[in-house]
Amino acid sequence: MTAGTALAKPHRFDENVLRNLGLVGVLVILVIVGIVTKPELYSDPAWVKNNIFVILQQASAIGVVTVGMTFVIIGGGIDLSVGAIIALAGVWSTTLATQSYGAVGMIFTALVVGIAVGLVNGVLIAYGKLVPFIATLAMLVAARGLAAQISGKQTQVSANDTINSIASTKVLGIPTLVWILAAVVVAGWVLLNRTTFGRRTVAVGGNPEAARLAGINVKRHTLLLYMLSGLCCGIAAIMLTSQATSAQAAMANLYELDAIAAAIIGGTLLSGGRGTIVGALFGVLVFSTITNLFAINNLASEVQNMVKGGIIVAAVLLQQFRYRSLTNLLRRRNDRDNP
Amino acid sequence: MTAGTALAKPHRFDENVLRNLGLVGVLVILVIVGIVTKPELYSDPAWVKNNIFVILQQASAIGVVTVGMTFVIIGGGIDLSVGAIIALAGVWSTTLATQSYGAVGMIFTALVVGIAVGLVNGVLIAYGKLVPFIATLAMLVAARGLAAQISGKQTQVSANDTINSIASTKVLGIPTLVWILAAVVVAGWVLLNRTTFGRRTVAVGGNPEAARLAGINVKRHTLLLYMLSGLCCGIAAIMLTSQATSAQAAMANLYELDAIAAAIIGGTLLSGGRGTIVGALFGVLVFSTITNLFAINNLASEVQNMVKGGIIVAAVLLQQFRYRSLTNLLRRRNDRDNP
Amino acid sequence: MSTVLELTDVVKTFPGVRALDGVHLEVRAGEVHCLLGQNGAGKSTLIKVLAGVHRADSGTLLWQGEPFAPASPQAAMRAGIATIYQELDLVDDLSVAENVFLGHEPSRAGFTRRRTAAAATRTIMASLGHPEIPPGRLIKDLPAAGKQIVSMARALSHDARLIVMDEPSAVLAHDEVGNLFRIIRELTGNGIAVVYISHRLAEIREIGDRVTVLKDGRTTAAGLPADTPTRELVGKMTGRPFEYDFPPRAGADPDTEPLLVVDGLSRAGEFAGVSLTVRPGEIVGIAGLVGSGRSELLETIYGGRRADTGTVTLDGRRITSVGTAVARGMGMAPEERKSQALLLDEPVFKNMTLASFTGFATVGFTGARDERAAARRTAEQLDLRPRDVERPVRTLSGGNQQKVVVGRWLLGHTRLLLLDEPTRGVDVGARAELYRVIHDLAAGGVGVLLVSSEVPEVLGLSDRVLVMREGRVIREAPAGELDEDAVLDLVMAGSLMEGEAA
Amino acid sequence: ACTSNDPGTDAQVKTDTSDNANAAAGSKVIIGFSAPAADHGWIAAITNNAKAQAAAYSDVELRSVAAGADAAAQRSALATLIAQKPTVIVLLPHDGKELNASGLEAMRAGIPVVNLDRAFPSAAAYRLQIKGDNYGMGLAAGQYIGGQLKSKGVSNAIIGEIPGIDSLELTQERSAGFNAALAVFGYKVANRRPAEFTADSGQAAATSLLQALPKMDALWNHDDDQGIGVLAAIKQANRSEFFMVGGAGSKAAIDAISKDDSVLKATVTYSPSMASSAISLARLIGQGKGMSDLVELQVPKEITLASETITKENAAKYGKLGF
Ligand SMILES: Nc1ncnc2c1ncn2[C@@H]1O[C@H](COP(=O)(O)OP(=O)(O)OP(=O)(O)O)[C@@H](O)[C@H]1O
Ligand SMILES: Nc1ncnc2c1ncn2[C@@H]1O[C@H](COP(=O)(O)OP(=O)(O)OP(=O)(O)O)[C@@H](O)[C@H]1O
Ligand SMILES: [Mg+2]
Ligand SMILES: [Mg+2]
Repeated sequence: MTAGTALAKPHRFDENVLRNLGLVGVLVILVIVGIVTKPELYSDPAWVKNNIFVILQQASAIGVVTVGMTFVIIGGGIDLSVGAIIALAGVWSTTLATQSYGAVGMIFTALVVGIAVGLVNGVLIAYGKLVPFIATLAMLVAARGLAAQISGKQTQVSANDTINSIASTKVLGIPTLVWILAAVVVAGWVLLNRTTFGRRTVAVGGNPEAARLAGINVKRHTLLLYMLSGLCCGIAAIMLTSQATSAQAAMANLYELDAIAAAIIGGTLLSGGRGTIVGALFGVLVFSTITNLFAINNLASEVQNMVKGGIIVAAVLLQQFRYRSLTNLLRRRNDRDNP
Repeated sequence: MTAGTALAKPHRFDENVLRNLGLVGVLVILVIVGIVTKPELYSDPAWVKNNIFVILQQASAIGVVTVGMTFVIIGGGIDLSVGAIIALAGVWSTTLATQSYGAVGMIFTALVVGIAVGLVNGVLIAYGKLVPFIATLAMLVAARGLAAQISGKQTQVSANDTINSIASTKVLGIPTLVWILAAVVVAGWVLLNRTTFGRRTVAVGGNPEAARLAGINVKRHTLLLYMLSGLCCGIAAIMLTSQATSAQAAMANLYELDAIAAAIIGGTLLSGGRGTIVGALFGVLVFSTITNLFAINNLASEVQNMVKGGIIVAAVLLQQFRYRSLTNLLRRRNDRDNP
Repeated sequence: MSTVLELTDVVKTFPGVRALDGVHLEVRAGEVHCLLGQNGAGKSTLIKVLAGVHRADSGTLLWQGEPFAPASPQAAMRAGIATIYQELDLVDDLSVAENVFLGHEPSRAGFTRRRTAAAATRTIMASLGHPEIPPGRLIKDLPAAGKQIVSMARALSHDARLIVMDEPSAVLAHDEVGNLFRIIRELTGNGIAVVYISHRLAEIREIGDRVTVLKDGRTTAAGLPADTPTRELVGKMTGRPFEYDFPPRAGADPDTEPLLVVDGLSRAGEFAGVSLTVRPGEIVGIAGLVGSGRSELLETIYGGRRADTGTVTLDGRRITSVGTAVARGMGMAPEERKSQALLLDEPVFKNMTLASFTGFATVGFTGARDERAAARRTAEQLDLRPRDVERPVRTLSGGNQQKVVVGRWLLGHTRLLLLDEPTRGVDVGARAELYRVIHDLAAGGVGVLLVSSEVPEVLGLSDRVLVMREGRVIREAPAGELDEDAVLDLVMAGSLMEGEAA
Repeated sequence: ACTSNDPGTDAQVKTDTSDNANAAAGSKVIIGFSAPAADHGWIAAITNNAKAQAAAYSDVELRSVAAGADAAAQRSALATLIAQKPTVIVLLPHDGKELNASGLEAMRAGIPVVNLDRAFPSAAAYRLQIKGDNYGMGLAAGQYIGGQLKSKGVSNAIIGEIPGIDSLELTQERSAGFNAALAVFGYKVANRRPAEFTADSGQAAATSLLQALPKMDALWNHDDDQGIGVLAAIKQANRSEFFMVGGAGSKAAIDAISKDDSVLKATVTYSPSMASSAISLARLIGQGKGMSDLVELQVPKEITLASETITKENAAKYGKLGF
């Protein structure tokens, strides 16, 4: 060999897989706690099956939002306006005028509103050079205001049976909402890992200067990321409207915090350039499993909150612990192999 | 000059001053709008003087929190738990047991609770290696839960006249709350710009690895930053308790968003390593002046929100515009001087 | 040979700096055209103008005879100009193949064709002599030299007529540089032009055809033959005739008590059983290949990493953390200045006093005036350009940033200085200054532990040399007893000597 | 118990069992109960009242599930509750329209639902609805203020309003009633600054309002809990040229009214005692009994509590209903 040095070290075990394993461990622990505290419920297989669906359905709308949020964060941004976009899209698609166009009109409206708000976010951030935190915070305030204006601060009931049935029907024995979540997660995974768009997202967030030098249009890409997040919010708006058979300006309150937290717990770097869709999904599932556990144990809300804070911390610590100890293990083995 | 013909020294100092000038411009515009829309109020000097005090008093508690937040963000972190810390400190210091120790006991309790919660945040982040976003989000949830538990979800009235009078008295013609804000801002400015603690903060946030290799104890410093933020929350808790003559678990709702937004608008980099206390103060003042303007014009809340979003965006754009155009101006003049 | 690129009177200003002030450059097909100049002379800025990153304020660019003004990196690449930047421009969380093809990914309907990209990457890697770098490995899992190879692979992945290389050898070890030259010869053999930037004159002699010299953003010599005498080249670069050499040194008194004692230091997977001493006033050099664990060793000695076994003592007192190390008078200039040493947005003086500002402070209040004065003196001592201590470090050229890092430890009461690749990216003139500074420090009683991948530098500067291979010290000898070939033999083959070292 | 810190429970429980046939123990009734997480005195009182009233019956078992922070959380809490098949469900929804589907689901499962306070749009979603009268509350406040000002002969009255969370429908109803009553007297609201049902937000809103209206004749604050902050702001601004009406009827407010030492002269009730009544009626529904004073054999379908106006004159009588 002309060059004496071998520049590739033995492969390190995939960090993301370990992180996700850690989250699966957390989920398993939560389920075990459920079984131990409520054996009478868990002894009924029908109840268990139904409970899994309940958890997944609860995770469905926020899960869809989290997929979009994960893209935005990987791309180096943040979107605080997701909850507000859902409210605006939900309210707009349940006005009497929109409802008169039927289910297709309502879905179309929700998606278009979501994408359009994302477009405004993206333009402000990519071309107006506003800090994403500020631009989307301003959008949060403004979009909720507009939603309140449109709805006259009333809860708008959806009279459309097609929309309302999304939340109550099953396809092949699995709730429709769960199918939607699955479709969005799979699409998000493919988009992130198997398309030029996804790979460029990592570059734009991880090293924007390098992305620019490689000829990527960083601004346009940033714009597209916020539109993608807006689209996910539009989808989530329909899902939530269907669940609540109504929409109002205060709906999806604080979804931004939940989505960001789920993405980060799932291993997405808040500073951009790294993240996984599967991890984000697990993050969402951890949250909705915690909620479920509290519900079946009927914890008082204040106790619930205290315990929840503790669980979040424990989950992240556990996840780190697993990762560290496993890599140590692997390293030691490698050392033994190559003394 | 030996190399690269140096023309002018691009001081960072200038940039901050320009940014702050931009915010002053925004404030001036807001006041002018107030004068134009409500000349009858602005024609009364006593009312104007009082209005300035009202704006400053409304900015006081959030301003104190923002000073702490600015330190945390410059140091490379974020503190989502500030509102919750205020609630916990406020509730704890207004329990009947605490109130029995008088004003000193109440103040002492609020400060100790604030610092203690900051300590927990700091330990989790610096030594537990939790992402600040997640650690303080967990703390947000847990601290509000604990506050609800302690208060039995009731509004706790402060029966202490000394505490209650903080908000209603003046010293040398200026409200006590404004003095407190001024003291915290001045102390924060000195701490950031004139002490080794401030230098370490910038280093730790700007490049933690470089700080570590220069012999700075990054972990201990990070811990201290969260304790500082907790201390500011303790002070703010007393200020808010005094204003509302009571405390409850839901108080200081969403203060985290306001404080972060004010810090960022004031020129603090969300990724750490750069920020100014004066800018943060102006950020807070912009927000409370907007609120004041809306109030005297009796804007409906939904319109208010839409306009507020627009003003935030406009303020940041204006600020950037001023900064850019002024530097361009300077550059052009320099070029002319040294052809 | 035909001219492919011709620049006349190119000017580029940044806020406060005229980085290019009338540059002429003429590059022919199939030649290696070297750019020489001191740190901050404008070399990187020039190639960024070529690559479409910056736009020239004025001047003319002719590319294959046509006027040319690339508006974006993509436009330059499309025109056939590929660039290897001085600062690594890779994305940590993308794989090798994804980095190579970033921006021009093989794809079908937006879906990446991973197998095609991997195969193409494997081919390029093989042609670069590194078939062991897997296309699927993440960049963050590669050592610095591996990253440099990927940067090169990226430039080769474009079908370029001109490849610009900005200090590609700075992070490469000796053997890698030979490999790089082999590739450059293959390229030029195919009629591709190469613009090559390096501060190592020996490299320029070996690979270059012609040389253009920049000084203060101006061309002072265009198209000189590569074998122009050193004295003349350095004269064009610095404005004064100037050559450096390693002046003879008295060395430390062998009877003095050692200042630093490292005993049996090990860290799993990095280095094992390292013992060494440094006496006051002694310069100890560590030679070895890239990846032989020298940086980790230095950081562990400095207290920045926890040793698995072994002890480090300074003056008989244990060093357990960076804090104690700095307090007891140790200093370290780490290998990667941007990520490990500098606050890029802070002014020069605050970077220089980063480890000593507490010393300037009274009861916690900083003494900014004293800091500035001290930083100004140090800037003088190191010949920092521009000599402005208020300027954010980000706007300094690479070599000058390195001077700031070294300058940091001239300010405190440093008694033992650990230097990791101190002259990486530093120009000839500044390099001589740094050597002089290191000598002065040693003469003043400071102990120096030096890591460098440039063997002549280690041999020339040090009193005593340790040779490391795969995390172990395989030879220790006074510098006078070793020569360059012997050291290279040791680090590469090494087998003959192994018994001796054990 | 709302605004004082005393630990004793002083829930609004009806324990008078004399000569009431319905009071006699009957068949066992399991009442499932769900109300939003209480971060506010009124909702805390709702939960306390329900628990205390249930405890007063030997034949009632209360299964209370915390409903979390929003409608979605409450939906899933109800799903688990329905699965446990209680006899009756008493439910204070986050939002009637958003939880309509849950009401329907329970009714379909054969569990009668008692909707507390926030109506379901579909009548099939509940067996009994018992609620306060938000519109009537605004109406009462408007009538009191209008009457007072009229009697003082104020023609161009400057009236302020501090509602609670403005995006809630109940806030809209209260304001609508208030405006309608004022219109009768030819008055209108000069400025309106919403708060968030907390004392500190009440203080901030009131400070803004007082600054915007340097002279004022009357003020309606929708909620006595946030009223603590409103009163503090008024004191801090040294203002007393107007009178104030509160809302809901907390103990502290009633005390202040009877002492008559502040601008607070009246409050219009929206009593959490409805939770106690809801438990009593849910028990009757579970046992198939009617209300003894009514001729009908079953509990009626809808009960709306009247909003009463508490003033210095009648404060003593309402003292025990304050929460
Ligand atoms: N983005 C920028 N903003 C301001 N000044 C800059 C910028 N980039 C470069 N400069 C300045 O332009 C001059 C030329 O820098 P350049 O990086 O081209 O030098 P160089 O010859 O490549 O030096 P080195 O050998 O150290 O890499 C320097 O004075 C540098 O400080
Ligand atoms: N955590 C890590 N993950 C992946 N690679 C690592 C890690 N730590 C170190 N390395 C790599 O392992 C190698 C260890 O060698 P080290 O940096 O000590 O070499 P060196 O002898 O100092 O060479 P150089 O001349 O590059 O400084 C480095 O190339 C480094 O990039
Ligand atoms: Mg350069
Ligand atoms: Mg190294």
